[in-house]
Amino acid sequence: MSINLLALVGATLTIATPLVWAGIGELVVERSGVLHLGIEGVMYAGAFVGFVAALESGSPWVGLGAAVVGGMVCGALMALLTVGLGLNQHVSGIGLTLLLIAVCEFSARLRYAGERPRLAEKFSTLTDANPVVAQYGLTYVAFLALAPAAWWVLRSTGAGFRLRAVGESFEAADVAGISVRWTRTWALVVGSALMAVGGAFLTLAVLGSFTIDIINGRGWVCVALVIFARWRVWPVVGGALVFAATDALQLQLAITSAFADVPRELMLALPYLAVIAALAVWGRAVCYPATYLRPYERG
Amino acid sequence: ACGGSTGEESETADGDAPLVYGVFATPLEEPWDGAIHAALAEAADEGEIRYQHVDNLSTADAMERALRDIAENEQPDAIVGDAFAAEDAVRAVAADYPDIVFAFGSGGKPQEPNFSVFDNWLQDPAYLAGMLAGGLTESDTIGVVGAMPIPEVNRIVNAFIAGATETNPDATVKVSFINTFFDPAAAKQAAQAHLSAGADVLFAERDGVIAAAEEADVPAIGMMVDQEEEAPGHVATSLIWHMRPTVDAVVAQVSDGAEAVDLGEYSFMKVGGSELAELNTDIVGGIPDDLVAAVEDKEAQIMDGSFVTPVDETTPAGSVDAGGK
Amino acid sequence: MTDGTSPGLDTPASAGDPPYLQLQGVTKQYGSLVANDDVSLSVGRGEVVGLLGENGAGKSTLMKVAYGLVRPDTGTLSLDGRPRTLGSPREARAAGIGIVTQEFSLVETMTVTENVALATMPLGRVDLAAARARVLSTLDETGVDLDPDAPVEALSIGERQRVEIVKALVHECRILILDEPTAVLVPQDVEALFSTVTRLRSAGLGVLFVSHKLREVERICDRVVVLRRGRVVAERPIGDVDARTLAALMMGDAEPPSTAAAGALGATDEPAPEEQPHAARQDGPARPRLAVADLTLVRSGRRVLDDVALEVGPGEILGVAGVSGNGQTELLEALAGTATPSGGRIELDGHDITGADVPARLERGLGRLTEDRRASVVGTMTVEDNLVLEDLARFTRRAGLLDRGAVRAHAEELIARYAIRARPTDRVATLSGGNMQKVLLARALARRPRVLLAAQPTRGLDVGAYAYVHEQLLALRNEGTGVLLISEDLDELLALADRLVVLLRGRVVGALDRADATPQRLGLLMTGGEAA
Amino acid sequence: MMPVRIALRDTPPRWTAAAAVAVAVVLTLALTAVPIRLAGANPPAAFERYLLTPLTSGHGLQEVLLTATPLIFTGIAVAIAFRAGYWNIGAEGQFLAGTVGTTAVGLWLADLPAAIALPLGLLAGAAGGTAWALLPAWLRRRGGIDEVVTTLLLNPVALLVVQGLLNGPWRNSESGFTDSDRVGAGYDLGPILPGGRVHWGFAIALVVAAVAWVVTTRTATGLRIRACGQSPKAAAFSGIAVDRIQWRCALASGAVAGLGGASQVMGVQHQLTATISDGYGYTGIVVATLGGLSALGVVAVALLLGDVTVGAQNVSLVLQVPTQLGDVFSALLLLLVLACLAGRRYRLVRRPPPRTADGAPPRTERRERS
Ligand SMILES: Nc1ncnc2c1ncn2[C@@H]1O[C@H](COP(=O)(O)OP(=O)(O)OP(=O)(O)O)[C@@H](O)[C@H]1O
Ligand SMILES: Nc1ncnc2c1ncn2[C@@H]1O[C@H](COP(=O)(O)OP(=O)(O)OP(=O)(O)O)[C@@H](O)[C@H]1O
Ligand SMILES: [Mg+2]
Ligand SMILES: [Mg+2]
Repeated sequence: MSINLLALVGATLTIATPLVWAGIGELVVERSGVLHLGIEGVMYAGAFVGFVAALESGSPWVGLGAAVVGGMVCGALMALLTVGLGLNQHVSGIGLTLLLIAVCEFSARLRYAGERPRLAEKFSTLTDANPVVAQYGLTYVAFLALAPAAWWVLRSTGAGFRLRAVGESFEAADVAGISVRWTRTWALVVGSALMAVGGAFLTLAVLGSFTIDIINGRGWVCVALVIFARWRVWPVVGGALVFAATDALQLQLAITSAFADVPRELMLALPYLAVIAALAVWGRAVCYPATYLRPYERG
Repeated sequence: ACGGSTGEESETADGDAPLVYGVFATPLEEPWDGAIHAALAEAADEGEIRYQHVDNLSTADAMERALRDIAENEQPDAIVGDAFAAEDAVRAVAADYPDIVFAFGSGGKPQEPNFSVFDNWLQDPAYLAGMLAGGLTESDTIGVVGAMPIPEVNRIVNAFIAGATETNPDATVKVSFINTFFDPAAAKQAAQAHLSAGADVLFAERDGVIAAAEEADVPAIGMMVDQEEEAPGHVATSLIWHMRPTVDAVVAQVSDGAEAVDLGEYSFMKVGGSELAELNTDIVGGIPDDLVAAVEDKEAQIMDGSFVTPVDETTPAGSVDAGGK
Repeated sequence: MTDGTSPGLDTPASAGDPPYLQLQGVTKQYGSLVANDDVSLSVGRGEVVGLLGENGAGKSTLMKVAYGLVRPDTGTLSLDGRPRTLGSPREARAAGIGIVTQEFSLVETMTVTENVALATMPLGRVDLAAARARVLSTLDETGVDLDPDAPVEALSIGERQRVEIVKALVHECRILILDEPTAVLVPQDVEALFSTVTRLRSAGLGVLFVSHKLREVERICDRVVVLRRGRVVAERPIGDVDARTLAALMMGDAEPPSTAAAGALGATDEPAPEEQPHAARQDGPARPRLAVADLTLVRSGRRVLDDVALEVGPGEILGVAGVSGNGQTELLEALAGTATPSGGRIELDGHDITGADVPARLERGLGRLTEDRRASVVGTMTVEDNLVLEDLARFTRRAGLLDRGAVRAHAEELIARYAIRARPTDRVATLSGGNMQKVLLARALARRPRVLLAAQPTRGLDVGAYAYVHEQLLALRNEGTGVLLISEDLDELLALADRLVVLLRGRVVGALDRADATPQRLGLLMTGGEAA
Repeated sequence: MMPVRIALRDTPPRWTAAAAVAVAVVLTLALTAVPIRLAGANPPAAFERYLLTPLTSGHGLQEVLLTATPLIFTGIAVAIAFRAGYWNIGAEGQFLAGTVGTTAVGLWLADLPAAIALPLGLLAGAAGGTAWALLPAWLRRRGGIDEVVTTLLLNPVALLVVQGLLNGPWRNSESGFTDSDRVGAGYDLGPILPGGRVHWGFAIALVVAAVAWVVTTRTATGLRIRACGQSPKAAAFSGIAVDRIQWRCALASGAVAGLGGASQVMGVQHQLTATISDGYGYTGIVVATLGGLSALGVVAVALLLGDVTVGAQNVSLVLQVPTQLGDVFSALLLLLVLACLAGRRYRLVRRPPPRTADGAPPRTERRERS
């Protein structure tokens, strides 16, 4: 049988959506010189908090709001660790991920012991015209609003310049009267909110239910995408699309008799290999933000 | 699964009821262990047993540690769990504690003197579900999303295919695996791939598929527990695993002394180890009466043993032209 | 604490109105080290106050306190007589204070314009066109030459310093802090800066000027304050001080600076007598120690080195003059072995080392002192480890084990011999640049190099260190080592070099003997005004 | 205005490390009391089991060492790479590759005698880890391709390789389940104490740690490695071949992680399973950084985590609280230890009576920030 192209594109957009939200969130944070390995946990928290709120209130919108707030709280926590206390960013991030996932699963266990509740009402696709445009609102926002906005803010607003200044040189930011601590804190808060939305997209739009392991490594993929994209918005989006496209393709190939005996795992590995290959082809000499991984201390 | 509550219930339970430990490799949220846990918890609520459990022992050393800890310090009468991915460790511990009844989900053989094995033999309901799906599809294409091609899943999927073939020789059954027990988002994407490839009936061996069916407004078949309420308009029925008969067999062993037997058939339909949930005829497009009749007829044959579902544990190809095979 | 006068009393500024800026009892400790100890200092309207002191005396720290970059442990700051809290640079800017910090504070990935505009950007949309216009106007007011659209990472050190100055001048301010602004500037730029400062001063600007160059201080300051070990040890109107006494004050009990230093510092005008430039070269024309033939280096399409040819004989110091950014850095890298030339030939004692890697060059007896100290030492490692880094083989026993004892002994010996103010176990990052430079010097000289590359060896060093480095270089020369001295400090070149060449846009545009080299001629050559 | 202020210490005295950990533990207990109550258990009982029970019984102690073993391997692996300034986030994948290597020989040459099998199995593991580290290291050295992305993305790929093998050629011949057959008995790393659970892999881990310690602290190579990690520019200037050193450390890192995989197969699992790595590679990053990239630190942190892991399992088993509570506990402990260790750099000092010339109150207090 032949591949259904429309469906392929449609699936690609859906799969890419959480990556775009969270990826841009990670980008914002990393531009300020902080590596946010808490992303996996923040997405997880967003998915869970959003779900619980939506379940209790009966409205996915409330869920989305809760996810955003939850994300901001997680961001503030990460800021406390890496900005306030100046702790090692690798450990803080991984530690935060472990903590958030553990707390969410613990609460899930206490709340929904055993049974798997579903949302009475979840976000639905805006139209059903054809698979390409039959997307969730959050997908449209991600590609048509979030990405351009992020690009514009970073490129041509003072906020963007301050973010980059802090990411590139403490001294320069300091002398220019830009508060390194506040800038990084805000970057973490805003970025984490975006990550949380990325996670909530899965529970509030795609599934309408929550199961453990729901993020399943998507956060790590975003970290890779951001570095792969060299901290620029459009390449992040592009990378997310490449990743999602290979994933969607893999799903279709898996059920076409022609590919029946290609090892499934090979196809499942395609998205990762695709990103690595892309990086290998035109990913020379990544230069990190100069203050990457460095805590800020003032005399 | 219920945090400390289970523990407290067990204390309230009858003092000399046997103490049974549930020891699980995956979190209880995973349906397979979830089903075992549910049956044990139920037995505990009825005062049949006192029940304690620990889950998420993903590595062999964690599993062995827990088992030895329990066997050493808690004097249990029986330990029930799943030995997949830790066969060696579990069997070693069982050998060291011959007086304790060990009953484990396992692909291996029983081990003298006290290690019995069980498994979820759902081929019967799977066959019936296949018949149903075969009858429901109009595009002659059925989509199946499974976790990974392990024997327990394979024989279910193969029985399902066989059933579909019976009611619809021209049906094509497409199978995809997401290679993880969780990640419903991926399962949903896989299901949508099926839909885009023309499938109009889905078999949800994993979470996430029903959501896709709901959106695409096609019927779906659930798994492990009755998932009808998840999408009343779309879940035609579900394969249900009842561990209770197995648990009762274990309790019997506790009183009559440990044995090394294959408890597999306690999961068979005719002993009530598994069933097909009541057909939900008010799904989209409904279910034609003759199809309902056919399924119920076959069900009866299985119960009286006049029909035995073939067991085939080979990995199903990604796309099976039922008619062709 | 200060000898006699309490600060600010007899200064013109405070005659009528209170001083613009007044620091009182400022104390700042870093761990056990007291960087500033109860320092008081004031600047008045239209007044230029010079701040002098050895490396690590506490000048930069004090300046950072005044700008809110460093929070003192105790002390008060008042503006126009009113006590103020300067919690942050933002408030300092608001209060009309501008600064040129000693270490660059630039965002390398941004353009000159963006760097200059950074401090005044709104959160919302920024109008870069307007910012660019402002930069351009400031540029021609101050006669500084810069491309407003160039990314800073593409600029040379000298050019970056210009950016810093423009950054400080582009915004209106009443008090300007200049921390060693001239350390990396060529004479033309220094002139431009001074005339601007003089102009603004007459318009009422108050200036705090930190420098190690007494001649400059004498030129534009009204009053000098001398710091030693974090305390104010003297405060005098410029009228009644001379270079020697200042130097003595700065170094405290230390012996007064040699005439070489004093000469270089312009305290005396004739070149110091006891140097015999050609002393070591009586015995005819020997084979050159270092011979460079049509050396070419291409970077991103530009020929940053263009057929450079040089020869350095034994016992000779060859000076390389030039406005920064004309290939000095690249020349150094090519010779040091950290950049591979696109063409040409480098010979050391007749051995071709063009393709040799760094260790091989070190083996042949090449020593290096680079302009970028912080990229030549591992700041987070100890002094003793840095001292053996180039020479690890010598300190390795069998099984690759490091002979810690020998390393320590080596460090202690060098620390003693080169009067480095540090312990073997101090992290190099915590040393002042002066001592850092001594560490590098010690490391380079410890291997008795046959050829020494010295780039900006005294940049930002205080009188003592300055003189010390010069003495070392001369001594080395007299022992027969060939020295290639790359410097933007004409006084230094004229004081040390036997012969001079001038680099302009990567080519050697002039070679002259020290006898007929004058600042004027050099200046012309460096700016392309004259072909030699 | 407070009479004391916070000041930086020059170098924190050694004993403070222990104190910091103690403080962190206390804070963790305080913070986890609530969730423990929520789970229907009583906190003191839980705390005792989290931290003390494992250490008080001989066999509990063994479990701690057993649990710490893979973490020592991955921790050392990560530390080696990080020290050289090569950000290897791929210990997880390299660990898995190691298990694959060992299982391969363990299945194909199942009947070898222990004398040959043991070294061969370990070697195969190290080789597997090295092989998995090869591509990122090579891309980095040849093309300056960032290793963080490549190593990170190869982790899921490694897991897929394992699953592919288990679904395909190595599917269990008896049960048909997706875990391999048992490796040859010759490959078993026996218990150190007869009847005990700690296998010789632990001893090997200690040896590896000791070697790493000697190399980094006592040899010229160690000095070069540190120089590369802390200032590549300066290192290159001093004639150190930064690329080559980082390349070698990258491969060594992979080898050690792979060795960890080998030890886990030969000492614990005796077969390959899809869940053989409980995120050891990622935890290794934590262990290494928390341990200050020093071999001794790595061992110490690995043991601490081992203790908490064993304790957590014990808690959920005996007090019937969800296992995730243990994860909450260890994650919190992790972050708090990190914070307290960082806090050692500060100390409180009494502020000297402020001097003010004109009696104006000193304005410094409100500027204090730690
Ligand atoms: N961030 C810091 N951490 C620790 N110590 C510091 C720090 N900054 C300055 N110091 C100490 O304060 C002393 C004074 O430093 P400062 O920069 O004021 O010296 P300086 O007078 O500017 O020297 P130079 O002439 O080299 O610029 C230094 O010797 C240094 O030891
Ligand atoms: N991270 C640090 N830790 C400790 N001290 C530091 C640190 N950074 C700078 N310093 C101190 O700050 C002082 C000024 O630092 P700086 O780099 O300005 O020295 P410098 O100006 O290069 O010295 P010089 O005037 O000789 O060039 C130095 O004396 C140094 O001791
Ligand atoms: Mg200074
Ligand atoms: Mg200086």
